[in-house]
Amino acid sequence: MTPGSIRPEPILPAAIRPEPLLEVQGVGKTYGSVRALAGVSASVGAGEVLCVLGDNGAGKSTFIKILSGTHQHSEGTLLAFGVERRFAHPREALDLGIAAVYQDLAVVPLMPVWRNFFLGSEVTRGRGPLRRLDVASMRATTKHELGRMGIDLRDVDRPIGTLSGGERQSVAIARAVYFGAKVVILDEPTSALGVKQAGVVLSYIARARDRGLGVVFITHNPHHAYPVGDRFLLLQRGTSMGDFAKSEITIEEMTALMAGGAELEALAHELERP
Amino acid sequence: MTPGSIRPEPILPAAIRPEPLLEVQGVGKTYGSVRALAGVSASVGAGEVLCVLGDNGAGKSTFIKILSGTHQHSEGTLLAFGVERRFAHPREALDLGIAAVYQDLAVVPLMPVWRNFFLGSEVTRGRGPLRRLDVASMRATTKHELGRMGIDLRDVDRPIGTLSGGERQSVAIARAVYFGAKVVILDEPTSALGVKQAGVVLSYIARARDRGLGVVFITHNPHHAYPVGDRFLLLQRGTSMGDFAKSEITIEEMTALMAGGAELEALAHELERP
Amino acid sequence: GCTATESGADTAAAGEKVTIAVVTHGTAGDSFWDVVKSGAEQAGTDLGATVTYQGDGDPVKQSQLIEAAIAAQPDGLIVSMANPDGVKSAVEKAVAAGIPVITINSGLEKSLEFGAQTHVGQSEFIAGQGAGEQLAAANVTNVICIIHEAGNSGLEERCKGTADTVGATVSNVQVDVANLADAQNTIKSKLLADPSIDAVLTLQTGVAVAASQAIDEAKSPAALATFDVSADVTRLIQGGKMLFAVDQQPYSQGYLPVTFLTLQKRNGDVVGGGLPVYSGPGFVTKENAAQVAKFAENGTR
Amino acid sequence: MTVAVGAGIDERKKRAHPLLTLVRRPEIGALVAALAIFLFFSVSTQAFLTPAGISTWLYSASLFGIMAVAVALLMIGGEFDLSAGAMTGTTGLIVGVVTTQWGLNIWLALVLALAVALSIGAGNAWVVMKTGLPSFIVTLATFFILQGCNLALTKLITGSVAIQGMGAVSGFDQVKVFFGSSFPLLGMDVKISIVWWIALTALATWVLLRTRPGNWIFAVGGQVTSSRQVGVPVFKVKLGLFMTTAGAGWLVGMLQLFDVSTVQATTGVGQEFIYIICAVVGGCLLTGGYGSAIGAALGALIYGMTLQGIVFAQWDNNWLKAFLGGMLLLAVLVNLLVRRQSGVRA
Amino acid sequence: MTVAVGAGIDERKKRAHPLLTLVRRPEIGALVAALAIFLFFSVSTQAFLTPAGISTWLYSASLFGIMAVAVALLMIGGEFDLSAGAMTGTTGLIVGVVTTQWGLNIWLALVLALAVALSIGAGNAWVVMKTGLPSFIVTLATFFILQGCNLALTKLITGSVAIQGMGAVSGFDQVKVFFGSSFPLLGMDVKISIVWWIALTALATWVLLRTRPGNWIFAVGGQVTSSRQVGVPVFKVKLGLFMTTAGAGWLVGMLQLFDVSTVQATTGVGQEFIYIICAVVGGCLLTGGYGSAIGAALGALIYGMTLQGIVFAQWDNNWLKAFLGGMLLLAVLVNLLVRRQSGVRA
Ligand SMILES: Nc1ncnc2c1ncn2[C@@H]1O[C@H](COP(=O)(O)OP(=O)(O)OP(=O)(O)O)[C@@H](O)[C@H]1O
Ligand SMILES: Nc1ncnc2c1ncn2[C@@H]1O[C@H](COP(=O)(O)OP(=O)(O)OP(=O)(O)O)[C@@H](O)[C@H]1O
Ligand SMILES: [Mg+2]
Ligand SMILES: [Mg+2]
Repeated sequence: MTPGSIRPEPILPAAIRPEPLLEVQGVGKTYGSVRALAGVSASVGAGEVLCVLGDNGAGKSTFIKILSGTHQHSEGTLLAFGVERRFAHPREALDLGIAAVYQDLAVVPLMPVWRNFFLGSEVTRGRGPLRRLDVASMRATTKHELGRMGIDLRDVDRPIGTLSGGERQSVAIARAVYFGAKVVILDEPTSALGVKQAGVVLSYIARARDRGLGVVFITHNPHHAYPVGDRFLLLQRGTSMGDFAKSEITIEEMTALMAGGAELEALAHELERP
Repeated sequence: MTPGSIRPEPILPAAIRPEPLLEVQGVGKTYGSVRALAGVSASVGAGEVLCVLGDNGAGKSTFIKILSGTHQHSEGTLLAFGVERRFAHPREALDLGIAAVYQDLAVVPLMPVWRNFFLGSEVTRGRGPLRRLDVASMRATTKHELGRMGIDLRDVDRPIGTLSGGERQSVAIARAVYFGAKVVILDEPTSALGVKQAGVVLSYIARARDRGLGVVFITHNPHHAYPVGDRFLLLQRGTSMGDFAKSEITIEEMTALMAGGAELEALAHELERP
Repeated sequence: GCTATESGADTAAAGEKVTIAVVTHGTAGDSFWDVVKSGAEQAGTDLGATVTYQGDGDPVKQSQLIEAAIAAQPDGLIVSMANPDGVKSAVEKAVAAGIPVITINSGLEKSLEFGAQTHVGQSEFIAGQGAGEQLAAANVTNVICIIHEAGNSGLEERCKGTADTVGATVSNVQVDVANLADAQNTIKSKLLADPSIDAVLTLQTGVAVAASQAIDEAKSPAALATFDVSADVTRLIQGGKMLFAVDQQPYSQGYLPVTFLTLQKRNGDVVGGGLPVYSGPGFVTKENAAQVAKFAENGTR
Repeated sequence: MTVAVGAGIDERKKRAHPLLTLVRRPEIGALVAALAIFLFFSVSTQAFLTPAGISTWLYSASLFGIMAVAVALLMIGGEFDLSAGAMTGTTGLIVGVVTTQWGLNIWLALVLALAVALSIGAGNAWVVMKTGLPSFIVTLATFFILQGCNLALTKLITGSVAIQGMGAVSGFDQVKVFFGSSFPLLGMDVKISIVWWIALTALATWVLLRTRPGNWIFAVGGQVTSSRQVGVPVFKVKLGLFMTTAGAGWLVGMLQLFDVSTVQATTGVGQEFIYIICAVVGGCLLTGGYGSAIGAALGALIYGMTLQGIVFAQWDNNWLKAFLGGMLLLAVLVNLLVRRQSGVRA
Repeated sequence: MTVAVGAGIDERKKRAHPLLTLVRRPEIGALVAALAIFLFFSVSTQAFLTPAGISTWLYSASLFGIMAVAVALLMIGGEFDLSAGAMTGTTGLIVGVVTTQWGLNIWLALVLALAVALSIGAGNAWVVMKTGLPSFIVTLATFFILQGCNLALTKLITGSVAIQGMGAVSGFDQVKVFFGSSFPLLGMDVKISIVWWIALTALATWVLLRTRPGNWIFAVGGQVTSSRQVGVPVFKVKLGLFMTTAGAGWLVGMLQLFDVSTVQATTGVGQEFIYIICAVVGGCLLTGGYGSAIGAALGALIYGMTLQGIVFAQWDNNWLKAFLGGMLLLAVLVNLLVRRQSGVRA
């Protein structure tokens, strides 16, 4: 099956774009009486970074929650590795190698940092009734992976709820990168991060891309999105405003699209002291 | 009492800087066995914007929680409007006209948006036993203030927990701006915001400053900090690296200080496709 | 009870439909009141009357149950009055509504005053006095009385009655009937703490079994006696592990008033003549245990 | 390509039927469940719908209801009070003991009992707030202590486990007008406690939805740190709630005392959970921050109707608890279904 | 001006005494409280520290403890089971009825009772997870239903409200070896239930701290959405927890049955809260996500020692509950103090 032949408006010839790992066609989602997303089509292939951009409340988080199996879409179809899917549980997505960082981070505040890092994918040793957690190795891995992000935790046994906002976000990112086998989905991963840590995350994304993973990346910062993105999906008020390749759009156009035009110029003046 | 004469190293002559509204001298804070902040001195005067910058876990949130009365400092002194203070409850700070936006937003998820907006400062009408909430006016105000920020809520009666991350943050900011009489403290207010909304927040800060309020503003984005800031307090690993006036520092220097030097250049190369 | 109605509804007086409501202060599952209930229901079956049974130890709730019963307009009402003041207005309401009332078990003193026709049973205090006399005959000096439901006035009365006649120190011990294993343990603790205890009086059959094992485990010489009878209790008596069991004959406290009220409805008989009908006291000892055992097996003693 | 902000009707929101908006309240599920149970017993039993029958179950519901409403406020505020049941006994016993044994004026006795109740409530609040221990465990300790004191002190002072001779106390009949009387209405014999119940439910609803303290109750139950940060006086709110519950305990204690003119040492023990059940059936969340007073009143109505309905239905009382459990499950399920249908969250 | 990452000892962390790190466990407070109560009764009463005395309170603690450990696991997983108490009665009654009335083989009867218990546990889990209703209310309904069925069915089948003649059933003595026997140790008469208790506590601790399911229990109790998002099988974990609790109910039911060789229809009613008390005294949070099995076992020890200690002290038993309440408050306060001192959070 060549999904390229089904997609309504192929933007690049199917030959050039890689086979999509994840693809949605006309998906939508309704929360009770609130229509959060409608008719969005997009795809991400191996070695591609799909940036999802849009205003607050545009439906970005809803979009990635559908991809990661947290919510089920109310309309449209979702194809994972070419097969139509309807994830009943995030576990199903994880088992296919799709890992996500959620905007609310999906951590358990009272649990130690290292237990949070490995939650759901614990490392064990021994067999049968003696199968037990390999605590030492999990602790060491956690400390190491966080160190690589420039986060030097005093104590990986502290409850994660006592970390600062950025530290907590770093744990969630390090975890997704560590476990994401084929697709990594990141919902505003850099929002609470310092300049250095944000840089590390961007380089992670680039490296994951280079290793042939598909990456879905949500951000409000065009300066973060443009350098790493290959394709840009623009959402507005729950609907898609288009899915652009990097070659089709400049950073200025993109910023203008995200912000709603000329208003930014006016702002620069306003910030000056009167 | 002229606090300028006590401050160990006055950066500008006391005559030029306005009287400080809030001032800390050598404050520190310890959580159990974790030392989060030590020996930090800084001040913010009327019509001034103090930007607090620093890495993740540097102690920025801890710093502003001391200013806003959420945590008590374990060492040093805090002066509010020239009087030494030790806030036992955020209410005391609020009563002095100090309003804050916390990094975790301080909202009650199950309560409607408008009730959250006015929580703690409800508008009432009628008298004696007939004194009751002025629901209509509070609803209208909430809708209007959010509209000014570019957030067009479908229904201010929805529980705030169902809003998107950025929408929720906007409510917290609009509230602080609406109620902040003398000092407004903002902890990473733009982290979850879209380009447009972030611009609106920056213009709010500029306008508050122009109205003669003191503003304390935390951000990881040098492009947000530099245009509006008057003074820049740099924290690192819980200690102060200095308190600079805008004239003493350029945006490049500041970015370099925040990020830890040359690493950023290397990053730009790394993000390129191999 | 419907068979009688079907066979000769038009002719026989016995076929006339009678409903009788029983409202006691016994909580559901209490072994004593369960036998009362069985007696009342058996009488209903035997006589072709419909008997409803409800119980609640709280006077407010018991009053509500009585009023609910009155709302259904029965032909007779049977009430136990552990706390006569508490059900006074409800009983008087029934009397005012023209419903014949018989009181059972406790409340003998106030029965006529409230307008009841007669009283069937034996007050807990008198039964306690009986137990006290029997224990006194065994020359005991230090008795513990095991209260299995804290604050239950009927149980308090039994202990009080015992203390009244036994001529020895009587101290109460609280246990929880819902946790017999722990009750056994508590009795054992008490026996260990005070080796001078030479008699244990339980007020319930399950607790009696537990107490007998506690005495064994504590290697105490204390004698055991209980209120109420069950198969296990008769076995203990026959085995010489228990002195006696006080038998208030609860079955008849349920059976008799239903019979009286049915007769009154069908035949106009007003039994008792304003005087109480005593249902006890009976004592089960080694001599008569064998006889009682077979009734106890049926749950009617 | 600018965004059309506020362009009339929002295309992102489905139109909701106006009626649907009206019924999107936490108590709607309880209302439907109550109606279902009412219909069930009205049809299946004869006495349920007679005036005498109605006044019986209304009275039963009213005593649960007064406490359930207070407990619901407390639960919305994020706390439990397990001493609420025993409190009804304590206040009744205080009045009984000081009037029958020590001859105190009955009005003074009432005030004394209220003062004791309020101090115990304040004590609960104080311990909970100062130590940060869960109220579940603190008030459980209070419950045990009250239960023990009720029994031991009553026995010590009166020599028995129940108050006798209350009806003979001078002034009893005056007080009974307020707490133990009844009046005829449409052929029913309406007990005064039903009036108290309705009045308190209305008051609690007004406070919750239309006053500042009401707003604060939702806030402290929903997120206590956030509430503190925006300046809600958390301690005062919780203090007020615990004292309200204790005060309601006093009221129910008086209503029971002056209805049956006696009170036992065990009065109220085990009732505390019934209040919580009523509140939860009425839509309160156990985790706090959500619920309604009307819902709790409806929960009590469901409980009262079921309890008496089973009696009217003349089912074997050994099964009582099983029926009660089944009804409870049914009521919460209906509640859930209705709320899901009407789009109420939580 | 680059940051010195990982430069040896971190200057931002105060040095902690190694012992302090060791004691920073949730159960440390309960341990100190248990020691305090142990010392108190050892000194103030004579029989408490005799071999016979020790075996009494150990036995008492063991029955509460087995359930408390299971309930603690469930509470850490964020749920309650109020039917746990009645379950001990149900299983005992099943074995009693089918052996004494229907002559079933006693071993078969045991298996049958276990199967019933596990299905009820699974049913609880299923309803809780499928409807999203709070487990507090679902298991309360189960509790009522069990309580009703225990009474009504026992009465229906045996004609009385207690099982008689259990000791005469063939095979009784064989089974008693496992559930009702005792053996001498250091002059004490140690009941077998104490062995069960210790073994189960050790097993539960191992599972909680050193296995994947243990990790998941903490996670589902701490934040259920987050757990689901990272792939924890929430349903299976909760199913397992409810079934564990039901299984523990069966075990305690058997231990009681084969100890006193009779069981009543009301057995276990009201005990469910004692288990929760023990778990909370032992450091479990009511809101889930935090606690320990050893802590719950210590909580049961505190409860057992207090219950029997009061008897040994020969205090007026009318005050029993008041003492119990006071001790409970004391225990949680000591617990709190110790944990604050040693820097344990929550
Ligand atoms: N659980 C929910 N119930 C009801 N409405 C919801 C829920 N979650 C999200 N919404 C609504 O759906 C819309 C899209 O939300 P979403 O979180 O996807 O936005 P977003 O693009 O991620 O915004 P942000 O940039 O602020 O994170 C918003 O208007 C939001 O209010
Ligand atoms: N309640 C707490 N208990 C223990 N440690 C804490 C607590 N809150 C914060 N810390 C620690 O104190 C340090 C400073 O935290 P703070 O939240 O002030 O950092 P921050 O500068 O705001 O970081 P970020 O930019 O990530 O928000 C961090 O290392 C954090 O782990
Ligand atoms: Mg989002
Ligand atoms: Mg911060």
